[in-house]
Amino acid sequence: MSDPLHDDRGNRDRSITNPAGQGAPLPGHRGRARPAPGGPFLIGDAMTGGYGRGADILHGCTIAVDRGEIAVIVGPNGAGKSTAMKAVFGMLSLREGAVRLDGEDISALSPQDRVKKGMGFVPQTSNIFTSLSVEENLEMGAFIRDDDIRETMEQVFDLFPILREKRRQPAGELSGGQRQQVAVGRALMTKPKVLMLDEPTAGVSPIVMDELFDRIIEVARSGLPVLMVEQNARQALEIADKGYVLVQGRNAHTGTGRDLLADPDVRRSFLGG
Amino acid sequence: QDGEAKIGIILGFTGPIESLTPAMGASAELAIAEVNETGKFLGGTTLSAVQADSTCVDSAAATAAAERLVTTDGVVAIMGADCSGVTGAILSNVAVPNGVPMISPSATSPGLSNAEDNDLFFRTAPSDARQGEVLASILGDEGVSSVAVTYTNNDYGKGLSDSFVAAFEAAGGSVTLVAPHEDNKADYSAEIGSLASAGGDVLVVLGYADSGGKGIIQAAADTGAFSTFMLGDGMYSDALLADLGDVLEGSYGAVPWSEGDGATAFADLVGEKADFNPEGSYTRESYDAAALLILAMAKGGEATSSAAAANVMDVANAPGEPILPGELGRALDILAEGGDIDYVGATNVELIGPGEAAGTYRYYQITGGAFETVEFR
Amino acid sequence: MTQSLRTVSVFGLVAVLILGTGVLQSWNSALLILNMGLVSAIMSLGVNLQWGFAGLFNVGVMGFVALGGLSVVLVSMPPVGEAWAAGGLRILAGLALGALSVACAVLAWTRAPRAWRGWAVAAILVAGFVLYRAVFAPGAAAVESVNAATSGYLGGLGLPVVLAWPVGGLLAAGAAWIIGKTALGLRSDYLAIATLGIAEIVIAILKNEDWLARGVKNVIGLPRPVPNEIDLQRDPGFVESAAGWGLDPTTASTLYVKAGYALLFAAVLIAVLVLAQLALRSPWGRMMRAIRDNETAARAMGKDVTRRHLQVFVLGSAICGIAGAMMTTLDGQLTPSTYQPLRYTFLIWVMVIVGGSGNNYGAVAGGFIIWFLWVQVEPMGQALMGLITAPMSDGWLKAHLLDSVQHMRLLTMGLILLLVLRFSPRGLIPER
Amino acid sequence: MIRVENLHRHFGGFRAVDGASLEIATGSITGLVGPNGAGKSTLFNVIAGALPPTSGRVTMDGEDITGLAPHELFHKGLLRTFQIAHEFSSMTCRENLMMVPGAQSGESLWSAWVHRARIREEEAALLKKADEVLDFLTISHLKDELAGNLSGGQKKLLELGRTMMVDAKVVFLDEVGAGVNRTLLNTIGDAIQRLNRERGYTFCVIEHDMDFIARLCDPVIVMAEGKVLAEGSIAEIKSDERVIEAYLGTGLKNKETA
Amino acid sequence: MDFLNAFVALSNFVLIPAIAYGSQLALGALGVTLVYGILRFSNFAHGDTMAFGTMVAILATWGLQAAGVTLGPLPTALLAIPVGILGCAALVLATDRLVYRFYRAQKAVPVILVIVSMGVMFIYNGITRFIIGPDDQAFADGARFLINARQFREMTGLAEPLAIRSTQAITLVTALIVVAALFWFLNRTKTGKSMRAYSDNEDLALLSGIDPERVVRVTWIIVAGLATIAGVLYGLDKTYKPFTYFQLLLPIFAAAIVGGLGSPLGAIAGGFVIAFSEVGLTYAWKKVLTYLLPGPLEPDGLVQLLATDYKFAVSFMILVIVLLFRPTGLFRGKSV
Ligand SMILES: Nc1ncnc2c1ncn2[C@@H]1O[C@H](COP(=O)(O)OP(=O)(O)OP(=O)(O)O)[C@@H](O)[C@H]1O
Ligand SMILES: Nc1ncnc2c1ncn2[C@@H]1O[C@H](COP(=O)(O)OP(=O)(O)OP(=O)(O)O)[C@@H](O)[C@H]1O
Ligand SMILES: CC(C)C[C@H](N)C(=O)O
Ligand SMILES: [Mg+2]
Ligand SMILES: [Mg+2]
Repeated sequence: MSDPLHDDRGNRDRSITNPAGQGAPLPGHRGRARPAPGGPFLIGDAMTGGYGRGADILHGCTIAVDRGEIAVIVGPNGAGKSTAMKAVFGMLSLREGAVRLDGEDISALSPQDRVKKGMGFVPQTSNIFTSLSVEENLEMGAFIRDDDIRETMEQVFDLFPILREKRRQPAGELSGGQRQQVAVGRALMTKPKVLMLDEPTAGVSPIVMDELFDRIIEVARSGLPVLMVEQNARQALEIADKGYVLVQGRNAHTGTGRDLLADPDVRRSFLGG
Repeated sequence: QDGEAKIGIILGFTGPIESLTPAMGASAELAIAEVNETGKFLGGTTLSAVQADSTCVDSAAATAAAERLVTTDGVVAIMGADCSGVTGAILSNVAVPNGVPMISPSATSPGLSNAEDNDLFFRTAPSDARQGEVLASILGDEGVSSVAVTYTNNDYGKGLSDSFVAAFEAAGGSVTLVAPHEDNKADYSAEIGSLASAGGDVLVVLGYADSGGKGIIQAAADTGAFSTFMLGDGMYSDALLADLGDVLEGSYGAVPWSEGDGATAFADLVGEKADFNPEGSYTRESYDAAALLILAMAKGGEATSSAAAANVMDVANAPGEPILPGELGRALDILAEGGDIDYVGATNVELIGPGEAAGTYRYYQITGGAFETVEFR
Repeated sequence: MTQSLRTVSVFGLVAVLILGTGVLQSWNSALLILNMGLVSAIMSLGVNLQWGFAGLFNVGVMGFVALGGLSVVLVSMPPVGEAWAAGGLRILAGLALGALSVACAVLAWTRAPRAWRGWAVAAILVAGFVLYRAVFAPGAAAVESVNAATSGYLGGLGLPVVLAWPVGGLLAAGAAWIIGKTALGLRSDYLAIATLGIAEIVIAILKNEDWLARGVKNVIGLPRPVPNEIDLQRDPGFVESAAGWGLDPTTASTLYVKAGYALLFAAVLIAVLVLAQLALRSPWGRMMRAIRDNETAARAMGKDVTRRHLQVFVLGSAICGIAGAMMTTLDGQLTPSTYQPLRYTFLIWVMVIVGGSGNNYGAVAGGFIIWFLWVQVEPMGQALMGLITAPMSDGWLKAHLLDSVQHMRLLTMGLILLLVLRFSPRGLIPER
Repeated sequence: MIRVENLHRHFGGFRAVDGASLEIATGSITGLVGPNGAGKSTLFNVIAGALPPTSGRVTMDGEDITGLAPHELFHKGLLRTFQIAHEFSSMTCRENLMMVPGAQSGESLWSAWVHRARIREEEAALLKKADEVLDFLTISHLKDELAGNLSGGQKKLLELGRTMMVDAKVVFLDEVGAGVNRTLLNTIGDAIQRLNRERGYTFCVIEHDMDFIARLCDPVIVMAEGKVLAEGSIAEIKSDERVIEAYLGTGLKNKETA
Repeated sequence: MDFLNAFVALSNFVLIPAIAYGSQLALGALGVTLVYGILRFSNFAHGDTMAFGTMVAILATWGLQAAGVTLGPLPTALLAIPVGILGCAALVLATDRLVYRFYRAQKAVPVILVIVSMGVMFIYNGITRFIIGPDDQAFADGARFLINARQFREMTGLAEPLAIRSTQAITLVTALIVVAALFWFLNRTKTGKSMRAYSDNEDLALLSGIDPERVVRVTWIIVAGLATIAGVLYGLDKTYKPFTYFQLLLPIFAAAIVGGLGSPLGAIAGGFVIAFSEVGLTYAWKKVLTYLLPGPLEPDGLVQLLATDYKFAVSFMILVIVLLFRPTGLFRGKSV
């Protein structure tokens, strides 16, 4: 990385730190999907679990999204929103509960296999390949696709025009908001069956945020379910078909977006009044 | 008197001369096996060898290994070490404090002549101080007056080159450049470039046959920088001839050697009992080193360090009955009867001064892909 | 297992290893391992200071250790009067000239106008070099030709050898300061190769500057801080008290001498360890960990990262220098060609990592254990091979394997290393 | 007062900051907004000494501070947070805070060895302060957790907490709000105001959340394409056509009604 | 004529050897740089990997020679390279499975992997010596020279000789082809890009559906290929001896780093920088100047910038200087 400020870590020690892949080791599950018909399109059902051997972060938390829907998760910092997303994606092992996708129980699948099942995910942090160019980032998004990806890429570029301009630049040299756009673009490239976004609008300017929400609505209406975590909660709940408020790893409130927006309790405690 | 006595063999089985040492070790064991076969050593005491790794370069590890030999395995004498650096370390840290004698087959650095050794250190190889003179005189005979010199950058190479250059210049020759080379490196183009540019009729190579020295000759010959080479003792090796083909045709050199019976007897002995090259570097010296230790103990009448240390000079030198390789049984008989022997061995052992081989050298020329003796000096 | 229990059991293991050697092999071997273990532990403390505390990837340990070794010669060997007369002053003058021209060059670089400072510096350096060679070379040649086979160098100051230890530290610190000033700005892997290179340069100087310490011809017979075994064996009082212990004079004297070294070394190790431990536990240690963790953030939080790096680099190197001097004292000789990166840099690194980097106790334990293995794998390897070949029928393969038994040494070392790291990947006593 | 004069910072041929001139008045809470890639963070980095400028000048109370190293600026009272959290991930939250203050005598090795008692006292005071800050940020239950294990928003909080450990003059906040829960963000806004009023901190805040900016900042500076596009009170900015076009967009109206 | 002689002398003793040595280093450095770039650690076992691959190739060569297969003027060993690569790939893949994979799953910091690779180095070291012994092994055949010194003198009538070994030419050509292929592979193919993505951010690569284990396997296979090719060419040109291969490690690392770790182009450039500085800076210009300058000006000294004593030091000095002015190497390495 040429510029330490845009690096995820300031440490110049490339040979000793492993800036990308640190943290708890991923669980090594290798199982198969089992049929489990019925229920919503994607559901993380009564999930309980935590990182490595640490204490549980999630306590019987349930999140679900159906075809054509947008589900939004909100909650205070550290509530376990990102953890819940990662659990759905298989990046930590659940002690209890199950994840079902499209009539199959996929709790035992590894994250790669879930990608192959059609799940697309944008993590909250380190969500781009900093040393690859913008274009290559998008290509990597489409890694599992074998068809022509140029058209999708054009769509992404139309959505985020700045990326077209900077397509040859290493993504690590972009500004914070631009990186966020790359990350979302990357996920869109997958042509997933379900899209999971962890705070896609963090750090993007209002104008881009509006477009992003528009686009998310559009995507969802075309039948692709979207599950997202948001701190710009009011805007997000407004477009949400379903809303979850998580507190300390538990479902605190659940309802349609409008319901939650209207709930004064929720407004005061989680949406900033 | 039944019993057991152990002799330590400490050589660089790993490290930069790992390809020389197996034969040296085997050669020393050959002497021990020969004695055991006769069953005549101190009325039936069996000898056994304990090997240890000197690493050739790591004096701390070598010291530890020697320490183990002496204090754990309880060896009464040490045959070794090989490289001069570790030899010095073992001598002052282990041998002298514990009063254990050591005979090195190959540590040739002149500096060891003056080491404080409490009369415990001997070597069956001559000091390089002498070899330098021999090499210089050979060049005089060949009528060469200008040479370039390259040596392996260790105490052996440096010491030899110092003494050679001094002797050669004293005899009126001129040395265009003295360039060291490191062993086992990937590339010697730089050295060759400089040596070639400096010029000289002959390139004097004071290195190791299966290491830097070979690389240097190969590169010098390939580029056409030199066509005649003079080789120091470390370069004497059949493998070198085999590998380099006719490149060495017409080159010459010197190697510690002994005329006649000893060497032949040793070669026969090896041919009969073992399978290593009897003409390899320092294999003869190794046999002799081990044999001397055994004979010295026999002479002293007990398998102890002090007996060995006290009698090495005695059994090695005249007067007495000359003993060749393969005749150790006879020697033991003589000693048992209280007689006197003069161990000749494979290298015509004659220990002088502080206990090192006087050294005769074989001046050879390479003709028809073989070492042809010109004369001994 | 709690951290402290772990620490205790690892050190228990160290004790068992050393005592076991004493019981099963000999106390001499055990003490020798202990002594080198102490020295190794100090070296690995030095590296741990740089790496574990500050994240500096110093792969030039060998160079600092060698400088420590050099200091022993410079401090303790008697001066060679003849050599000084032959060219000592010339050499000093030459060196002074060299230093002067470098200083001028640096001055010119900072003072002269940008446009032509490059040329000015180059001119100063070239002129300085020519002058230096002209003064220096004849002096060196004269010194080296004084009795080349046995001396050929200037000798040292003839002071007590223990003085060489702090001097070794200073020498290493000085070198580290120069290196740090130029190279510490590099990213770690590049810093690594730069230090590796500088270490090679130090060794090259030691090998080739014969006037300094005889180069590859080695200086042997260095003075010792403890009595000589032979003298002890001749001392009737000692022989008597040895008999009182039921020991023969030789064994008693060798044990006595080694124990003397062990005490001296242990004193140094404990001093270094205590200081390092105090430092690590203090706000200074916290700051260093922060710097190691994230330099950019540490800078923004007002920490002068460059200065701190330099400080740690110099300190760690000085410790390696002290250990180097101690080791050369123990060896009793300076042999420049034994300085090889595998043994003096990478083995130390193995000690730090296996012990547990960032943890002083870990580094010390690693020093002992790895040194023990380095020495003891040889018989272990032989035993292992014996085990493998025992059930085989005699034949070509068995003979071949038995012939290759020497290669078991490194192989066993590798195997053990992998096993240790496999079962405790963060080191035996991890940082936290 | 911080004054930036005709500042340039180029990456290769790209002009990330392209002749920006602006002033941050002492005692103000100045907002800095602008589209993604406008050069805001780059501007911050140049002012805070993390990047050298290509050309231009930065002064603080009349003193030229262009190109000073970050740690020197820190000691002059200029602090900053990072857009992408730069926590010390292998240290606990407490330690993350305790390492901040600059004048710790225990940071000199000599005192660490010799003046043990004094250090113990200082440490106790620091610990108390750190715990207060953690309390304030609502993450006191995490005080012994490794900072690397915090959630995205918690890291941002910690980042802010560090600036509260010392008496700063000027604090640069790069998107503290991104990823922080809005209720908590309000609390943070209050804290900023309090620090501003009670302790006289000057703030410069980059933020994309216009509500937050509106509540806190006066004046607001808008950057675009490396230059200052507009400057004024929040009301002026919101009605500025150029700003709407480049940055706010027309979706703004909807959001306000929500 | 004198000018020609000067040029020939320079080529013979500086240009040609440095180019050949440079390409040998470069081929080695490519392997190191690839492991560094993708698996993120400095692989100390690379020298011994080369030694192992070469050993397999040598055994195969002997087999071929015994069966009477030759390549005419080219060395038979070239035919044996694929066998060597297979053997070497099997070894490194097994190692990865048994050793490295565990640390990857643990997300161990790279320095642990560096130390682990030292352990692996010791083991390879032992294995190779067990099988083929510590000695020199000759396995070269075919024509040794494209032009040898004598022929050249006879052909041109110049006083100075010029020799080009066939292995030198083969090495250079191979190095160029290999680096081009590698460059193309990493930057243009999907697998190559996925390898770079993996090296950049493992977790995210996983989320994109890239199979990390496959990336790792492909990397090791390429590394085995590079190591074997480099080792065989080096052995053909110089000689095969396991210890020398270990010693090659240092200059190889230096080359990889001067060029910029992780950059294939850098590895090539680094190899040449190291080689040229070793050979060029210590070259004695006396001969060349004697040809070029008129009689009275002829130098009587050697006109050597630095004595060959300091050859290794010189290459490291160059390295340090390069790093001071270009702190991340010539080609600004990072990931590939
Ligand atoms: N890798 C990890 N190891 C251990 N604990 C973790 C890890 N990551 C997060 N945690 C802990 O889990 C809890 C929930 O974290 P999570 O990231 O899910 O929060 P979040 O709801 O996404 O918050 P935010 O809005 O701030 O992103 C936090 O208390 C955090 O400290
Ligand atoms: N190291 C670099 N190399 C090349 N271009 C860079 C580099 N750093 C930043 N840029 C470019 O400079 C421009 C300004 O970036 P900056 O981070 O200052 O934007 P910003 O205003 O903070 O945006 P955001 O609101 O998205 O954080 C961007 O277009 C970015 O691509
Ligand atoms: C075994 C030999 C190569 C040793 C050499 N003669 C030396 O003194 O170091
Ligand atoms: Mg989160
Ligand atoms: Mg920004």
